[in-house]
Amino acid sequence: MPLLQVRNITKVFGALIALRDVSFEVNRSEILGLIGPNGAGKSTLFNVISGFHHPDKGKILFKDTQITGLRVDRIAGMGIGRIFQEPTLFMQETVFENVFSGLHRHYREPAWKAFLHTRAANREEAASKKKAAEILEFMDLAAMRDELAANLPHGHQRSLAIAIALACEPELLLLDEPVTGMNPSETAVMSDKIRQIRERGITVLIVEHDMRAVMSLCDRIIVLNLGEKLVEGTPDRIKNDQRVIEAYLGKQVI
Amino acid sequence: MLLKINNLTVQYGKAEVIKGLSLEVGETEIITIIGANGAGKTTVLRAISGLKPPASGDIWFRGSKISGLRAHEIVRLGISHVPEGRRILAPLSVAENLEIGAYLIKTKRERGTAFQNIFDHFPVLKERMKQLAGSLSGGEQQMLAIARALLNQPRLLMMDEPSMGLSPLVVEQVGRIITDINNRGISIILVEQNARMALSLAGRAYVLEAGKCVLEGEAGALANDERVKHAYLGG
Amino acid sequence: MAKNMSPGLFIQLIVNALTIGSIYILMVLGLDIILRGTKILNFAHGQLYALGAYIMFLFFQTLKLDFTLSLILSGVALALVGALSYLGVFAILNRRFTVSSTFSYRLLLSAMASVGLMMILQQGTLLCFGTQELGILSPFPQILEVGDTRISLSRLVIIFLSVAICIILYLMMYRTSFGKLLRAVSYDPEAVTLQGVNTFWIFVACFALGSGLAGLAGGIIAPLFSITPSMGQNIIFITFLVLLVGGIGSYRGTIAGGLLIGLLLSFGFQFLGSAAELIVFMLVIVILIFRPGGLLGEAAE
Amino acid sequence: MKLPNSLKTDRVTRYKWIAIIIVLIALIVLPLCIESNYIKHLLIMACIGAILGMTFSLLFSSGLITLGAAAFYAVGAYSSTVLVMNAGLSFWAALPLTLVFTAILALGFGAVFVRNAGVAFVIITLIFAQVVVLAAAQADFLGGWGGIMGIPRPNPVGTVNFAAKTDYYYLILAMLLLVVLIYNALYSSRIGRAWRAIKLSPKLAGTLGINEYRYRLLAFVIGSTTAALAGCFYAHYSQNITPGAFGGWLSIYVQLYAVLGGLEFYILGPAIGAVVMTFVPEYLRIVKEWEPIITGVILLVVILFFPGGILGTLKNPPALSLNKFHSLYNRLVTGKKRDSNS
Repeated sequence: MPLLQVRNITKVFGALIALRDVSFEVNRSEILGLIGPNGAGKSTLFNVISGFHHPDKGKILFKDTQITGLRVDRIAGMGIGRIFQEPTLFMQETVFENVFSGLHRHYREPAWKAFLHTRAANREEAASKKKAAEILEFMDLAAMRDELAANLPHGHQRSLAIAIALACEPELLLLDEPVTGMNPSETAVMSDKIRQIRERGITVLIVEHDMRAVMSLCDRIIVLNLGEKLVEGTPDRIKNDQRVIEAYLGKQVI
Repeated sequence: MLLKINNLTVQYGKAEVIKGLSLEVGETEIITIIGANGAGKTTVLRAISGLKPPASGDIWFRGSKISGLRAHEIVRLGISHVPEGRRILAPLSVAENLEIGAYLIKTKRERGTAFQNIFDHFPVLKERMKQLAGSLSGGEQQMLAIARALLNQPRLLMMDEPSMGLSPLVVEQVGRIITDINNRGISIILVEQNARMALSLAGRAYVLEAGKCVLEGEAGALANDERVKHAYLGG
Repeated sequence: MAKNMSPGLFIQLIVNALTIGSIYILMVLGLDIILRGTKILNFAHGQLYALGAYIMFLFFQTLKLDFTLSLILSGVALALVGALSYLGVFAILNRRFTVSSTFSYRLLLSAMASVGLMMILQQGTLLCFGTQELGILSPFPQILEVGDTRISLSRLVIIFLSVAICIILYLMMYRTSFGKLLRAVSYDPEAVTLQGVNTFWIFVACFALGSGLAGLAGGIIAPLFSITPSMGQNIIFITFLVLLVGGIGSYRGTIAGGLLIGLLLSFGFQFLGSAAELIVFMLVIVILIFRPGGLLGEAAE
Repeated sequence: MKLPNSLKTDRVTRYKWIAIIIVLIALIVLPLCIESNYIKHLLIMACIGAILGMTFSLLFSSGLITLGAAAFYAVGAYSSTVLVMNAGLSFWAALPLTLVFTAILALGFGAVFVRNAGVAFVIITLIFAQVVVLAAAQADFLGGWGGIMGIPRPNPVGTVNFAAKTDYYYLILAMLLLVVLIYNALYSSRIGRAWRAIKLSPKLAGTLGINEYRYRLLAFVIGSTTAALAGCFYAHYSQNITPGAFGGWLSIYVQLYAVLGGLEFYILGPAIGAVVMTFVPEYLRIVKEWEPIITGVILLVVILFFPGGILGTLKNPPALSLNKFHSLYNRLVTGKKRDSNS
């Protein structure tokens, strides 16, 4: 059974058809890449999956439960974490506080016990602090735990965004351009991290422009162009597909 | 040299988005800046047009320094910017969009000539004058954005991703328009994701990676460069 | 409810509703122009209205100027006050905000700044003109009698003037290049800057226009109601109410909202006495339960 | 006590505890050193102001800006008065009943109000405060505009009979401390962190599974109930209440406390702001007519030049130079380019 099933999704903004009848499946523990030129509808698709947009047609099933039309926080609560393309962090908080706030889904004790600071709640709180520290360690951010998020360099902001998403304990992680804007060595480190995330049993769906990274990272790739699914297949197949090359480099003009 | 950028650095907060970029545009030349998303292409254009003041480095246009001037002053000197996502004024009519584009043309007669000129190149806009700009198709919106920028009577036109979200047929049309504009003696900086289109139109190209220029040269040579192909399709 | 309502009374109430409704509309149009153009919720707007009435008093009653001239002067004077307050307060405040300032933070600080401005204006007005109620002798004291209907001419003049101002405003917004720039700036200031327009002065003009409208509203109403320093506070509540009912950012909504609240208050005062205001307020809350964005508004930000 | 979340309380230094204990002792001893009943009255009003200011900050901590703090303050005052005078309950029985009643009311209205964030919420709360005042004025059994006179003092507890201002002072101080304790517990728990997450980025908070609507509603209910606590005290302290006492710009003054003290200091900020705003105007008495103007100017100066408020400015003193201001203004008005740009 696939983890996520996207079935015939169509999304229209005014006169623009952002997604037209897009269907695909995400299997457990794979890294699936979603590529396509600007304006192809990749970010819209992410927004539809995570509940920021509701599709005009079609449905999405997560673990065989329909999630189309649910609120963002409900979808997140079911185990779909995501990072955004633009840096979206709690900018005025420290790195540690960012991840700590992200652990919202981790708590089992009811909120009123947390308010009363009962012993069980305190124990849970201490455990979650430990967990936040562990996630920071994993994402190589432990050294800057007391730095404000706003003051981090770009690469570390990306790592922090992923760390926050991991705090949410997702089964499926949507990464919107995790390595874009990074230099090759940073990209290599981040790619490695994403592989390690997969080894933790988390399924990863990536939108990315850096082709080298996508090709080496993904098990399968789906190419979108102008809101439609163009091809789906292994990196090798995609690389040599004439339609993909055309969509990317454009047809020869003049 | 029409435009010359020396050692430009741009910061958002503490993050350096452009790191020591130098760039030149000659008279009646098309240059293109290509690179992945987030490489800083848009930021370069925003720095030139004054929307994002640079942290250091300077920008010279026709022999005078323009870095530090404000955006509306830079437009008046002859640099027009078609921003990313077109940014047409959706709740206003096409005619009103054009009128605002023609803000700098003071006399009525000149305005008439300028409008006539625009309609010659974009006949579709004349048909749509009364319509709200937001109701135009993607291609028509792009035409409107370009027309509006041309009404500023620029010496240098900067276009940010004109092919974004357009179907191949319309992209070709936009390509023809770009050459056409250039033939009238206007220099162009083209920022594109669609590398092949950009390289086929431009004379020279700069490849940007993480805010730095990693490659520059003749567009024709770059188009056949293995490194460029790699940057776009991996491998 | 209409057990003792004669046709005469009915017409009178309608005229009253149109009178106050048209004043509300002028107020909300001014507030909305400022809110949309500069993203500032201006609490001092009601105080500008009061100041407009006082300046009308000064020009018309004390200096014995012509009625129309005094009215225009009070509009111009308030436009000036508005422009100065933008230059002196909000322009400086805007520079404080950075890319990472949250929306609620910006909104709060600019609203708070306008509250400070309001306090200064209110007490300043009081110090200049005193606490006693002032009144202007209406230049149109005639009463029209049609059958058993008695309508005061000055109310009709108020309606006429408000409609005229609305029409002029409409023509200005849709026919002149200045109005087009204003609308464009409300939508996307950066895109307008790129056409060579110094948007800073458009913001100033926005504030001046909105404030001028408040001044005109105050000037128009001055011959009908007594002028007190607290009149600004009373009207700002209703102005906000109309803005909410009509929906933020909708001209048609503003006009519908103004007329609706005018009608409700006019008939309400006649038949329910002083409970009318309360009922109207409650009604608005009920409307908001079903239409969170207002009657005709796009969803609020 | 900046953003007391549990991360920080880990690091609360010994100095901080010493400071807190000293302040506490000072607050307890204070009325014994003061003769003047008037100053005691001001102290009591400052405590009420501090509580109200804290309710504003509570809502602001979740990104909501309320101008309706006075509404539930009034609801608390009136319902407690009715329960004591008409139903014959003792003050101590009426108090919890009032809080429960207000909480239910706040839940009902909040469910509607909280749906509108941003500008609309600001206006709705402002209007709601006005509705409450009008409703009180319209209801005959609440005494109309004339209000209710002769509200009894709280019933004596042991030897404390509330004949003296000092007794009232200790009561409101106890209430204030209770509020501080509760709010501190909230801010330092995951509830406070969720509020802060919503305020800093509703979008990101959503993807972390935080239900924005529910948490904001919770903040609204807690804030409103706290305001009712202060109202309950106020009714039995001033012994007469009129709708006018809750109308006008009271809510805006409450907001002013929080801004003046420092918006980022959810507990200490409103307290400092309330003390300053209660006492400073009193010492400006010589120019009574000018008082609102001076208050307005103070407000503008704080907002324009010290946006961190008193506490924020003390914490990070700004490098204020007239030169900087001058060049900024030149740039704004004359459009001259910055000279320092090279």
